[in-house]
Amino acid sequence: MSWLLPSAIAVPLLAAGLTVLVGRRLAAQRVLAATGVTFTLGAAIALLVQADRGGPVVAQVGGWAAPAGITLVADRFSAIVLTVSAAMLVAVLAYAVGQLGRDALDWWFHAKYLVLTAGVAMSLLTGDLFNLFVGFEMMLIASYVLLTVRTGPSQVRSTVSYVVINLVASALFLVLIAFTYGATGTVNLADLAGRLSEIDPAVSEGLGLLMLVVFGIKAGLFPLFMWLPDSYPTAPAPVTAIFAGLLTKVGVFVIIRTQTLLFPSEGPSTLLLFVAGATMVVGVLGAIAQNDVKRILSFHIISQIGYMIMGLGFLSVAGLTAAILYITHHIVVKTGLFLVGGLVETEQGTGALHRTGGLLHRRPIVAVLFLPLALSLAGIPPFSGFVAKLALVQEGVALGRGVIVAVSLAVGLLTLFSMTKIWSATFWGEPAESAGRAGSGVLAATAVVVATSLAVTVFAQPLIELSARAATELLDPAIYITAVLGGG
Amino acid sequence: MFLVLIIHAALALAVVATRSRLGRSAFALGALGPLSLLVWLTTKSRSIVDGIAHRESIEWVPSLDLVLDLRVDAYALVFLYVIAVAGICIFLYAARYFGSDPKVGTFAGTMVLFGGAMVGLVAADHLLAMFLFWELTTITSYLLIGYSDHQESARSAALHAALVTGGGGLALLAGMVMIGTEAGTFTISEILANPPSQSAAMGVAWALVLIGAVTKSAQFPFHGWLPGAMAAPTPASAYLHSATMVKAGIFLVGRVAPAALVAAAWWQPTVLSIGFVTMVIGGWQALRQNDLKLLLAYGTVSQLGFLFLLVGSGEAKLLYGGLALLVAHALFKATLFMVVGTIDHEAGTRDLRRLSGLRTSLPAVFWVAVVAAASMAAIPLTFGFVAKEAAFDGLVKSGVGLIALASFTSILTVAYTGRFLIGAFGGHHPGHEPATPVGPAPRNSLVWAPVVLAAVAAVIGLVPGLVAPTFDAAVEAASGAAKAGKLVVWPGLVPALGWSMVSLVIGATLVWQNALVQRATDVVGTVSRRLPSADGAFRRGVAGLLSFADRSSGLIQSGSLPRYIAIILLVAVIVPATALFRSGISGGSLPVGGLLEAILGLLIVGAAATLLFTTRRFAAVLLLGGVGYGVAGLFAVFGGPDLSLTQLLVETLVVALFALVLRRMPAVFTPARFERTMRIVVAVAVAGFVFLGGLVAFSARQAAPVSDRYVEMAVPEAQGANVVNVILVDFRGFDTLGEITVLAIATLGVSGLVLPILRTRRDSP
Amino acid sequence: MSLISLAVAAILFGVGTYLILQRALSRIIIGLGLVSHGANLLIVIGGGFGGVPPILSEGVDPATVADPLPQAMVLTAIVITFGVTALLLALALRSYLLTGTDEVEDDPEDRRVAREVHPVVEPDPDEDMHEVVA
Amino acid sequence: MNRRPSPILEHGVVSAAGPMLVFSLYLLAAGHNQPGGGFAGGLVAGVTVVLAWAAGGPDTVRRIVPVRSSVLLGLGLVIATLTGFVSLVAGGAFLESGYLERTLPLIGTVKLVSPLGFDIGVYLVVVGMSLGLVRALGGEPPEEEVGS
Repeated sequence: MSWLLPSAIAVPLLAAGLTVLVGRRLAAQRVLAATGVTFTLGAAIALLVQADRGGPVVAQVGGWAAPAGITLVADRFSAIVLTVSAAMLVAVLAYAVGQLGRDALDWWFHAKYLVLTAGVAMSLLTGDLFNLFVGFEMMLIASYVLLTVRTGPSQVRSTVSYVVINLVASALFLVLIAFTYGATGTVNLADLAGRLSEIDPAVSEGLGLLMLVVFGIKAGLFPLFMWLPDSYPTAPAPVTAIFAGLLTKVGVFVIIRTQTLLFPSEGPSTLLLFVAGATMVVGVLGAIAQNDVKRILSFHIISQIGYMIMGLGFLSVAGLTAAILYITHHIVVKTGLFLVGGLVETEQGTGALHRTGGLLHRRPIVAVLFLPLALSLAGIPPFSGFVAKLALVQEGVALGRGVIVAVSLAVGLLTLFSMTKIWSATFWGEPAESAGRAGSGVLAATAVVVATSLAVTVFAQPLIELSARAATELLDPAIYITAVLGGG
Repeated sequence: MFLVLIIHAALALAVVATRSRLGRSAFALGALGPLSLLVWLTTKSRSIVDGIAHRESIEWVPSLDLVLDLRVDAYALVFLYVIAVAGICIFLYAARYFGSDPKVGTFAGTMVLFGGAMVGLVAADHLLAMFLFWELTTITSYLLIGYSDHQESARSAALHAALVTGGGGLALLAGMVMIGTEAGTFTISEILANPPSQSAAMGVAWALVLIGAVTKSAQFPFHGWLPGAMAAPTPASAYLHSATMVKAGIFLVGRVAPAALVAAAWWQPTVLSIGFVTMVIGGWQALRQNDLKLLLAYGTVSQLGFLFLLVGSGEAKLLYGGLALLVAHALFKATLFMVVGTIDHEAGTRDLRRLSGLRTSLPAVFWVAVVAAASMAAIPLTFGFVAKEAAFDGLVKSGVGLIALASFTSILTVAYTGRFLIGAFGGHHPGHEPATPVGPAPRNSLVWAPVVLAAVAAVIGLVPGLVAPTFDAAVEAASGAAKAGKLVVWPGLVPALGWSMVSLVIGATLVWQNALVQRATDVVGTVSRRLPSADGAFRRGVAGLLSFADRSSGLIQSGSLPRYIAIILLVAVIVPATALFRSGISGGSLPVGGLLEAILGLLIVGAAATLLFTTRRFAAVLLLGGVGYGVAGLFAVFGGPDLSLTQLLVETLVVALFALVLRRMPAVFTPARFERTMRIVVAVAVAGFVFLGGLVAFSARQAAPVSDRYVEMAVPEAQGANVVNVILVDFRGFDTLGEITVLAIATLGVSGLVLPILRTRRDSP
Repeated sequence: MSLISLAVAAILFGVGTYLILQRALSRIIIGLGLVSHGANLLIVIGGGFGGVPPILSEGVDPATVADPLPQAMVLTAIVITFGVTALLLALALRSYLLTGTDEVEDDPEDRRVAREVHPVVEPDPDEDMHEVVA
Repeated sequence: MNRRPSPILEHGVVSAAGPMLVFSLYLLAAGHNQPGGGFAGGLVAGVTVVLAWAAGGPDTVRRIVPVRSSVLLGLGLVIATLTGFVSLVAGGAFLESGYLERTLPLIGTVKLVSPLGFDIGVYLVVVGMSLGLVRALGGEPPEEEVGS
C-alpha cells in the first residue's frame, strides 16, 4: 500500500502536466483534474484505513532508506487531515466547474488546482523538513497564481501583500532549515527527533519556537495573521473556499506534527494556550468589525485556528483528540461557508452587507445551506462545531484551565453574533436586486459539503475514537520514529 | 418520547417543504406535533404520576459523555402538558391568524421545531442533552422573533434575545461541564442523587448555571430581551414568550435546586432576591405600557420573577405553589396573548389609548379576556387564585418579609390587569372616537382557541382536585417531599387569604383611581428613564462592542504591508531568541575565513550597502546582480561548482527579467515612507538574529550529517559521481519534482498576469 | 562555516529587511532577493567548513568533500525563489500597468473599519403597535 | 521600445544560439558525473533565449525555439513524473532509479540511467520557463499570439 503515498502527490502532478499539454480543450482538462483530485481522495481513504489498522504507512521515495531519502508517512493524523482535505478539494472542484462553466476563469485553472492538491498532499505526508518546504512552495505558488489571476486595480495590492508576506515566511523557513541542519545534520523529521534531544536543550527549544513562528505565519496565529483577512476575500469563491478550508489548516497540521514529534513535553503549555486565546479573541473581534461576508468569514478563520491550538496547548490525549476533531470539522464547515458566500455573491452581485438583503425569501435554499454551517461554526448544538468545542471545554475543565475555557466560550458567543450579522443583513431585510442565479451544479456541490459537515455530527463518535487513536499516536513519537527509521 | 421528538422534526421538515402549497394551513399540520405529545402524555401519565419515571436513551458521543438520556417524571410531566395543550390551541389559532404571506410556512415549521426542542429540554435527564435542546430553543426563537425581517426593530429584537439567551446558554454549558466533571456523570438524576459537595469551583459552576436560567427566564438584569421579543408575531409570543420557553429557566432551577443547595449556600437568597427584583420591575413597567402586548410582556416578566423565586428556592412548599402558578400563568397568559392578537387582527391596533368599545363589538373575545384576566388577578374561583393561595401559603410559612413583598407585587398585578381589561375593552375615552371600528366578528379559531384554554383553566380553578395528584407527584419528584402543599378552591380563613384579600382590595382601588396611578407612574417614569434600563444597556453594549471591535482591529489590522512584515520579523526574532541565547553565545573557536572569502564578502557587502541608497531602479538591479555573482563566488569557494554555476545563470536571468519589467516603469523609486527608525531597528534585529543564531545553532552540532551517506552511496549505488546532481535527481528527486512544478506554475502565472493586460492595452491605446 | 561568510549572510538579511520594509514593490523585490541570497548562503554555511567539490572522480578523497546536501537544497531553493520572483515581478508590472504606481497601499477596507462609528440605536417610541398579518 | 534590432547583432546571436543549445544539452547529459545537470543545462538554454530576445525580439526567439512554452512545461512535468511511475510500476519505489548497461556495436558501452530521464524533464521545464517568462515579460510589442 505504500505506493499510494507518492502516488497521492504525483498523480495530480501528472494530471497537471497533462492538462497543460492538452491545451485549451476544456473538457479534457476537467476530466484530468477530476481524475487527479479524486485519485488523491481515494488514496487518502485507503491510507487512512491502512494506517488505522496497521500503524503508520511509510514510503521511502526513490527506494533510499531514511534518513538519506525522502520519507513519506501516513499515520492516522496525516491520513485524517488528508482525507478531509481531499474530499473538500473534490467538492470545490465540482463547484468551480459549475461556476466557471461558461466563463472559464483562466486556461490553466485546472493545472494550478492540481498543483495545489499535490502541494497540500505533499505537505501533509512528508516526513522531511526540506521536502515540507518544497510542498509549501508548491501550495503557495498555486495559491499565488489562483489568487492573482484576473485581479483588478483594487485587488492587486492585497494579492501583492499576500505574495510578499509569504516570501518573507519562506525566507524564514530557509533560516529555520539552515539552523536546523547546522545544529543536527539532518532534515528527516524522525531523525531530527532523536538528534534534537541530544543537542543543547536551549538550541533545541529555540528551534522549536522558530518552527512555531514560521508555521504560525501559515496557520494565521496571533500576532502573525494580519495578511490573511486582507488577501483571502479578493479571490473568486471556490479559490477562497479552498484556501480558507485547507491552507491555514496545513499550517496547524505542521505545528501539531512538529511540536509533538520534535519537542515532546509534559503538561499544558501556557505559551500555546495564550497564543490560542489571543488568536481567538483578536480574530473574532476582527470578524465583528467587518461588513462583508467574505471578510467576516476570513477573520473567523483566524479565530477558529485558536481552538485548534487550544487543543494542542493541552498536550494531552483528550486535548489533541479535540484538536484533530476540530480540524476535521473546521475544514468542512469553513469550505462550505465560503462556498455559500460565493452563492450570495452570485445571487446578489456582492457580499457587502449594506447592499445585500432578503435572500431568505428569494432563494431559501441558500439560507438552508448557510444555517447549519454558521451554527456549527459558532458551536451551537447539535452541529459538528459543538461536539468539537465540547471536547475542548471538557478537557479544559478537567485540567483546571478556566481562563481559556471562558475565553473559548465567550468567543463562541461573539461568533454567533457575527453570524447573525450575516444572516440579518443578507438573508433578512428588504430583498436586494437580483444579480444572477446560482446554478444547480454549485448548489449541489455546496450541499455535498453541508452534508459532509452533518455527517461529521452524526458520526462524531467513530470520528472521535479515530481522533483519539491518532492523538495517542502523536503523543508517542516512538511510533512514528520507528516506522520511519526502523522499518520501511 | 424520542418518537415524539422525531415527529416534531419530521413535521417541521414537511411543513417547510410544502409551505407554498399549504399557506397558513401549515399551522394545522404543525398542530400534529403538540397533539402527538398530548397523546403520548395521556398514555403515560398514569404510571408517571404513580412515581415510575419514563426513560429512554440514545448514545451519541459516549466518549464525551454526550448521551441523549430522556427521563420523564411527574415534574417534567407538568411542563409537558403545558407545552402540549398550549401548543395545540396556539397552532390552531395561528392557522387563522396569519394572512397569505409565503413566509408563513417557514414560520410554522420553525415553531414546530421549537416545540420539539422544548419537549426535549424538559424531558432531558442529561445536562448536555438539555443544553442541546436549550440552544435549539434559542435559535428557533431568534428565527421566530425576526419574522417581520424587513423591520429593523424585529431584527434587532431577535438579535437581543439570541445574544442574551445564547450567552446565558454558554455560561450554562460551562457550569454544566464543571458540574458533570466533578460529579463524574452528566445524568441529572444521578447528580441529584449524589450531588457534588461545596467547593469554590462548584460555587462558580452553580452560579454559571444560574446565569443560564436567569437569562432564559428573563430575570433581572437580563429581562430586557423579553419585551423586545414582542416583535414576534402574536402566536409566537403566546407560545414561546409566555407559555413555554421562558419557563425553561424556571424548569431548570426547580430541577437542580436540591443539588445546588448542597454546594452553594448563597443559592436560595440569590434566587429569592433576583425573583423579587424582577417581580417588582416587571409589574411596575406593566402599569406604564400603552401597547397591550407589551403590557402583557412586562406582566410576564413580573410573573416569571415570582415563579423563579418560588420554584428555584429549593423549598418544597414554595415549589408546590410555584408549579401550580406556572401552569395557571401559562394558561391565562397564552389566552390573553391570543386575545390581544385577535384585537390587533380585528381593530388594526393594540394601542389601548386608541381602543374603545370592543366590549360590545367583540363580546366573545371580551368574555374570554375577563375569565383569563380574573385568573391573572387571582380572583377567587379561578385557577390563578387557587395557585396563588398555594404559593402564599408557602410564603407565609417562610416569613413575613417574603409574603409582604409578594403581596406588594400582587397589588401591581391587579392594577395592570385592570388597566389591560379597561384599556382593551373599556368604553368611552374622552377625546376619542366612541368605538374602534372592527371587522366582521370572528367565529373561527381566533376566538375558540383562547376559549378552550380559558375553559381548561376555569375547570381546574373550580375542580382543582382533578390536577392536584399530578402536582403532588411533581413536587415529590423534584424535591422528594410528599404533600408539600395543596390545591383547594377555598383555603379557609388562613393568613395567606388575608394577604391576598388585602392586595386584591388595594389593587382594585388602584384600578378605580386609574388617573392617580398614571400620574404617579409618569412622575416615577421621568425619574426612572434616567436610570439604566435593561434594553438600553443592551443597545449600548452592542454599540460599544462594535466600536471596540473596530478600534481594536483598526489598531491590529492596520492594512499596512510594511507594518505586518515588521511585526512578523520581530516575533520571529524575539520569540526564538528567548530560548536560543539562553546558554550564551560561544563562537570563539570558529574560523574567521580565508582571504578570497573576505574579498568576495567585501564586494557583496559593498554592493548591498550601496543598494540602501540607490534611487535608480536599473542601478539597483545591477547591484542585486552583483550581490548574486558575489554569492556565486562564495559558493565556489565553499566547494559547490554546480551551485555556483546555477547561481550565476539564475542571477543573469533575474537581471534580464528585471530589465524587461523595469523598462516600463519610471527610472527612479518613489521615496520610502515607512518610519526609518523602525526599519533600522527591525533590520538590525534580523541581522543580529541571523548572525548570533547561526553561531549558536551551528556550534550545537553533535552528530555527523546524513549527507555522509550520500557521499558513500553516490558512485556504488546511484551510479553518479556528482553527488549534488545525484541528490537532485535521485536521492532527493522528489524535491526536484516539486521544484519544477513550482517553475511551471510560476510561468503559467506570469503569462496569465501580464499577457491579458498587454493585449488590452494594445487593443485600446 | 566561517565568521566572515556568516557576517555577510547576516548583513544581506539586514539590508534586505530594510529594503522590504517600505512600499515600492520593485524595491521590495530587490530586498527579497537579498534576503534569499542571505538565506542560501546561511544554508551552505550550516553545512560546515566547505571542502573540495563533491564530485567523486578518481583521486578525490570522500572525506574532504564539502557537504553536498546543503548545496542541493540551496540549488532547489534558488530555483524556486527564481520562479516566485518572476511571478512577483509580473505582479509588480501588472500593478503598475493597472494603477500607474508600484506602491503597495494600505488596505482600504481595514482603514475604513478603523474609522467606523456605531451610534447607539434608540428604539422609535412612536412605532406602530400593530402587526401586519397580511 | 520601438527600436529596430541591429541585424548584425541578431545574426551573431542566431548563429551562436546553436552551439549554446548544444552546450546546454551537454551539461544535461554530463550532469550525473560532472558539474551540470538539467538545471544548469536548462538555464544555459534560457540565457540563450534571453540573448535572442535582446538581439532580435520575439521573432528571433521563435526562430531559435519554435515551440510553445506551455508544451515544454507540460512535457517536462509529464516526463519527470512518469519516470517516477515507471519504477513504481516495475515494482520498485517511486522515483527509484534503474540502470541499463549495454554494449552496442561501434559505440561501445552505454550506460542508461533512469535519473537521466528525470533530468530531461527538469531541463524541459527550465527551458519552457525561460521561454515563457521572456515571452510574457518581454511581450511588447505584442504582435505575437503567445501560446502560453
